[in-house]
Amino acid sequence: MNKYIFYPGCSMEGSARAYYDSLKVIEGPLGLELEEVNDWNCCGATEYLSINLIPAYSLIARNLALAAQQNTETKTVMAPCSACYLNLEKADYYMAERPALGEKVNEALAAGGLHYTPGSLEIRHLVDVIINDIGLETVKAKVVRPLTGLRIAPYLGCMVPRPDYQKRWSDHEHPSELDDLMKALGAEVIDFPLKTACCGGHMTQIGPETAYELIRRLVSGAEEFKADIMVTVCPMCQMNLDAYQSETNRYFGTNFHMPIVFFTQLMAVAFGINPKEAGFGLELTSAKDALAHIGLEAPTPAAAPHKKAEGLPMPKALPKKYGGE
Amino acid sequence: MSDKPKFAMYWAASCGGCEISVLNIGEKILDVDANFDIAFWPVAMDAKYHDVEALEDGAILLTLWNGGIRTDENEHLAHLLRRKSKILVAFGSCATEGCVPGLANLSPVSEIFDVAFHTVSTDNPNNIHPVASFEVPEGTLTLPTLRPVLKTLAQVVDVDYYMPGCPPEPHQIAAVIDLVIQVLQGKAQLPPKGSYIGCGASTVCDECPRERNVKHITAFKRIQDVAPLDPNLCILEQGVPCNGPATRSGCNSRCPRVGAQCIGCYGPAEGVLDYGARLITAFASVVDAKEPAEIDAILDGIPDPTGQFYRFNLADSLLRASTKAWKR
Amino acid sequence: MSDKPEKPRVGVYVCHCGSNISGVVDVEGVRDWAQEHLAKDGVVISRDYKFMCSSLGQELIEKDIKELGLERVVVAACSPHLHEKTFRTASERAGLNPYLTELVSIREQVSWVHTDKAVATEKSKSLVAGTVERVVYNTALEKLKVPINPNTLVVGGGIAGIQAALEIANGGFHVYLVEREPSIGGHMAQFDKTFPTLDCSACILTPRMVEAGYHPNITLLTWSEVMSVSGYVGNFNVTIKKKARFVNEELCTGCGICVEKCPQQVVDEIYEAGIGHRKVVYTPFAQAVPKYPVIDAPNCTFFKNGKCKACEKFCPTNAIDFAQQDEYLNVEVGNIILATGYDLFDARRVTNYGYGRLPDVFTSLEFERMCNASGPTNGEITLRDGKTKPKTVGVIHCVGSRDKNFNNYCSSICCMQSLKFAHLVKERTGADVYEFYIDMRTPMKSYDEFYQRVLDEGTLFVRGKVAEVTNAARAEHEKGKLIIQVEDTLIGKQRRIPVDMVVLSIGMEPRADSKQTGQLFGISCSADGWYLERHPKLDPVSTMTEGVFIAGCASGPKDIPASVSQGAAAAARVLDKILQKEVELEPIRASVNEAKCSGCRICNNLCPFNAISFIDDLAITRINPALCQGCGTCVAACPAGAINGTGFSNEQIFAQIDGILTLAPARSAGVGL
Amino acid sequence: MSEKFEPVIVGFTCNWCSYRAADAAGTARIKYEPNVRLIRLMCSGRLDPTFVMKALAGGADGVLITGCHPGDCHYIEQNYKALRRFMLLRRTLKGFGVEPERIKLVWASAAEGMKLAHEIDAFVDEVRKLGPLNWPKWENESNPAEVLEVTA
Repeated sequence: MNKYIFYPGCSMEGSARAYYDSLKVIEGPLGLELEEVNDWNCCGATEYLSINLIPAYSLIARNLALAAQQNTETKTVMAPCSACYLNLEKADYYMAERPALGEKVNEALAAGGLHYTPGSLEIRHLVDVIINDIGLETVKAKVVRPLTGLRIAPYLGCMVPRPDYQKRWSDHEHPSELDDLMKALGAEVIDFPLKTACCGGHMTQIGPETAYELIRRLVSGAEEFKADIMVTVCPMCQMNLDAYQSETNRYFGTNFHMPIVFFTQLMAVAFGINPKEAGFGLELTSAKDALAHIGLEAPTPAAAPHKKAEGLPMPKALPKKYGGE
Repeated sequence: MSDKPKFAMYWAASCGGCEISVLNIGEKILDVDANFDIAFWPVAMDAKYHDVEALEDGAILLTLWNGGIRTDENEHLAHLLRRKSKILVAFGSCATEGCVPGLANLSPVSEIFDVAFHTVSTDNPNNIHPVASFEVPEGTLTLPTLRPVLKTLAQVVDVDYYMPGCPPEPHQIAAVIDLVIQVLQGKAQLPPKGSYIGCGASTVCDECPRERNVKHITAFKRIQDVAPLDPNLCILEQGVPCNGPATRSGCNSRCPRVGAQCIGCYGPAEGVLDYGARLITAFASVVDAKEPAEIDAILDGIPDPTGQFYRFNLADSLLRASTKAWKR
Repeated sequence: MSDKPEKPRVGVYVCHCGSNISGVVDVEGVRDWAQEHLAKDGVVISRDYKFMCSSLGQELIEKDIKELGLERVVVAACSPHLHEKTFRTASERAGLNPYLTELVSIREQVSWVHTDKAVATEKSKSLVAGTVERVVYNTALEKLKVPINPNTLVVGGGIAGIQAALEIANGGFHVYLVEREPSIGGHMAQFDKTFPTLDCSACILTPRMVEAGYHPNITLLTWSEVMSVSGYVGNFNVTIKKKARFVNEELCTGCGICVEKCPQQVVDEIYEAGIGHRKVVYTPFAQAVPKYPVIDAPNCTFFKNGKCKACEKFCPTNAIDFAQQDEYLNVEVGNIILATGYDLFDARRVTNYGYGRLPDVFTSLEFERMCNASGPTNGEITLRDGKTKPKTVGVIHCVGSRDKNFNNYCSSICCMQSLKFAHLVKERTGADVYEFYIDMRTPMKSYDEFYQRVLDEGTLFVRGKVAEVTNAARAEHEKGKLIIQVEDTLIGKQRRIPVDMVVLSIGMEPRADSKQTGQLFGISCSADGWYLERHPKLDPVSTMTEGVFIAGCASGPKDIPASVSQGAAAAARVLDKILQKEVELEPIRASVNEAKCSGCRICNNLCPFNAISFIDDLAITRINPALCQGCGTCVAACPAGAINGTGFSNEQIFAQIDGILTLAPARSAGVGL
Repeated sequence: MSEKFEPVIVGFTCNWCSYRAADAAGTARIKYEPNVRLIRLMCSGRLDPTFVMKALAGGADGVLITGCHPGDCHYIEQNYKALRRFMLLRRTLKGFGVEPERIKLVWASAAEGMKLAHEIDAFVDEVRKLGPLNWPKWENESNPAEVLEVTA
């Protein structure tokens, strides 16, 4: 069993309900044991740090202080949401990097009888935990309904691979972790060039036109490369592309229909769980016809004939750190 | 007064073992008696300092001085016997290089007194502390005082010959006495002034019966931890720090021959400036490791390098004493 | 300590070196101080002069030696590495053994590095005192003359190695030319055209290869590697491993039928840079020298599962020999030239340029192979599908060079190579060409004229470091294209330029195994990994190790003319050593006083040159003067003090330590009681 | 005594890398503390611990030993022996009450003039903080009693 201190973050119970439901149903098969940080609070998402550093870091560090004193056997905090993961990692990193900041934050925490020594916790994202601790072989073993025939555009977002303080990810612009995880489910994964491009973040609130352009690029990119569905690891990316896709269509006069769901939802379906329990139906841009490609009962389509490779051979890829194929 | 030449021995800062080793020459002591008139030998006969002062200068032909110079009394006697003797021989390791008494140069005199009189080594219920002079009804009593560092004989007076060894081997003493007797009978020449007599020109390995190969030291161990010690193989190669390679020959490799590592009592080889430095470089050169961490692990096998390399030669080394002894 | 021998007559000469020394050090003060205070150490005359290294300065010394009967000379001037030879030869002319003259560096180690005049003068005085006390113990020495073996070993069959081998062979001396690949030719054999002349690379290279291949004085050892080197200048002993070719060279005529009939094809990672294929039994290219093919055993069906043997069946002279074993040759040579060449930067490390992910991104070497008529596309410039002709091509400079994330240095040839590509694309496809550069570096003869010509042909130049090559289109016209995102610094705007094909001008890197090879030949590498020259400006082809020379890109990126001239230069250095018939070895040697040696054998494994040997029956150790390099490690190690060394004897160093400390500031002596 | 203690440091360099590094610092006119007086040996392997002890006993306050980086030695591997001797020497000197920081070993290649200059400055500073060593000049005292005051 892999045990972690679990920091859900506010969106898991709100706009990213599907992420939470699908995670809950795959915990068992993956052997994940999650113990929630008791009395955790909001992580400040992408806005608070840019408004006022000390209260923002204190807000985040409170969660770290609580987690550090929680007497579970593990010292690893796991956050499924990219913004929570990055904020927790930033707080831990900068409290050590700038001792003055660390002192002021601990002064604030002292008001609540709390203290956090930077470096005493390991902060990791759900994808990193699944790939490096649980391992792709275990994931493959658990797949009962391979997603063959489903073309996925893996969209990791910008906060997970950058700035990557602890150098955990294979590359800062074209990481392959999410691609390999989806391939492990049997799906066909396109080489999506914008996999770490920005989704607009909170620009949908402050400057919608910019956000619409960024969303258009992502959705049109996925469509151009004939993806059936996009998959992400971050509630903010999911919400921006899902909720604002109709707005973008209206703004540009296009009619994209590119569903975007959480990678855990596809893992659930691949593990044999019915789409409803995996949180499907909660998305705004319906993933119904995307699922039709792998209709639960639909016979798996005949395998495409193997094309004789001609043209010039591609150079061999660099060996990966974690053994993805 | 017989016309035989006078012979003297004096015992300064040492254990007296050299005096006993003179007796070890067996019947040869009779030759000494036959050829010499013992003028002054405090351990063997009752001659007083004023007897020596009464002699004119150079009256004693041969003086064998053993022991380092630690007190002002030793210093006084050294100058006195130098004046009174034709040939003054630094007899044994203490006189030649300070030997074990010289190891006291690692600590200040105050510490020596403390340990000697106020710790478990002495039963001193009323906590008496010795003083240089003390008034009693009969008059003033004085005791010799300690110099801050022990000096070898040659560091105080001019020395004619040196006989290393702790103690010098009886067969070497006998050989020297024979030589002096032959010189008296005009049958031999005295060696050049300042030379080392009663010893060899090479080092202990020259006389050691054990087989020697190329050295690859992967660990230093105490001899009792190497059980069983191979009787035929060089002791150093078995990881036991043997000072033989840097120690002057002459003792016929007495200790390694019987399975004990040489600890260096015959002192440095001919012309060597600092005995300990020779061992530092020799041992370090054959340690078989390249990474600092590995090297440290191997060197930890010699917990007290200063003691290991300067057990006998501290007072005659380049540095002679530790800063604790002389620096305030 | 035996007291000092009766004082020899010493002359001290303090140099002004123009104002280099006298600007900071009070030269007259040092001169007078030496006259007074060092008289007790034998100083009979102390002079100063503006330029001691000038002929007048040297004559001062020579006159004093003759007239005052000087027996030692101490010159306080610059570094011994500069003028020790000058002053020692001057003394020799006046009849004094050269090794009785010593140089004190009061320029590089005092005047140039300190500012406080008084302290610098005091330091100079103590350095002079140290050397004067030391020179008393110098002894007259004679150089050791050792015969030179006239054979030479050249490692690396690229253009630099071939040039060196030919120069020496034409000079009438024998050369062993060792090459790791099946054929000589190196990187140059892979290029199509060469800049700036657009000569066809094979046309100008092959004649040299053939000349080397059939030269009576050159033994060609291809498909071979040097395994070990021992000995010293004039007398190296080298072991070479000749890998099994599985082809009998006596019988093979080079007809190529075996290559034709071989059914197994693999990607050729080396010669075709991974963009073409070759058979399992192969010669790298048509003009290969020697012409004998090799069997790539790991990929050969016979070696894998015992079947096939097509090549053996069809060989007219049954030259195929599957049982052939590796051979080990031992050769004796006097000098070694390392012309081991370079590796190319791995473009996959720059993930944002997409090489390895985006099919139509090529490296410069892949592009060279495409342009080459004998290449995989027979000279046609196509995209990765091997068919479509590009309409727009982007060439990116400085990939992996001048970049603090990868290599700081400039690889010197990529600009010209990129211009050549632009010309070739224009000439063969008429496509539009964009060049993305930081600075256009075209320094050598008629290089810039070539740049002007490419400009005139309409190539479009964008000055800026490319940020990204992506296939994520943002607009209709970008779909299906590679978009180059770059800041055009001349117009101060971000630009997105859609192209069909991208060529990455990748930089040069030292060979991956350059450190190990360097240690094999006893030479060191710079921090980047290039071989270290003895002097970067004045001695670029020799190394710190006597008798080992370097040529070509092994010591750093350079173009073909520079590599060729370095090959010839290294050959010239070797020829002048061979013609001297013998080499003079510095007389700095160690020797064992056999009376004192107890045979403890502590020194026996301290000598990497095997100069120390144990004589069993006498149970003592001896040092072979010819093999001893004079490092002195055994002198310092001998526990009995039985080993001493000329030139750096214990007495000399002890005296120098005493002398150097004479002017230790007089602090309260001894004990602070 | 001048208000600022100026230590005297004897330096032993090898002829190939570290002496050339000192030359390189010279040609590049890099300024560094003048307290180190260099003695050139053929190799760091030539360094005999006796030299260090003689320098300390002769009035030096610190000893600097320089050599080529491991693997770069002109004589292949002799700097490893220098490293081992240095480590055993420092341990032995501790017994003499000599602070190990008074002896320093620095690897410098021929191109590292700047690095050697910085190492020298740092070392001079360190020795300056340790203060003078002031080893007694044993051999040239006229009368031992006068120099070493009698203590009870």
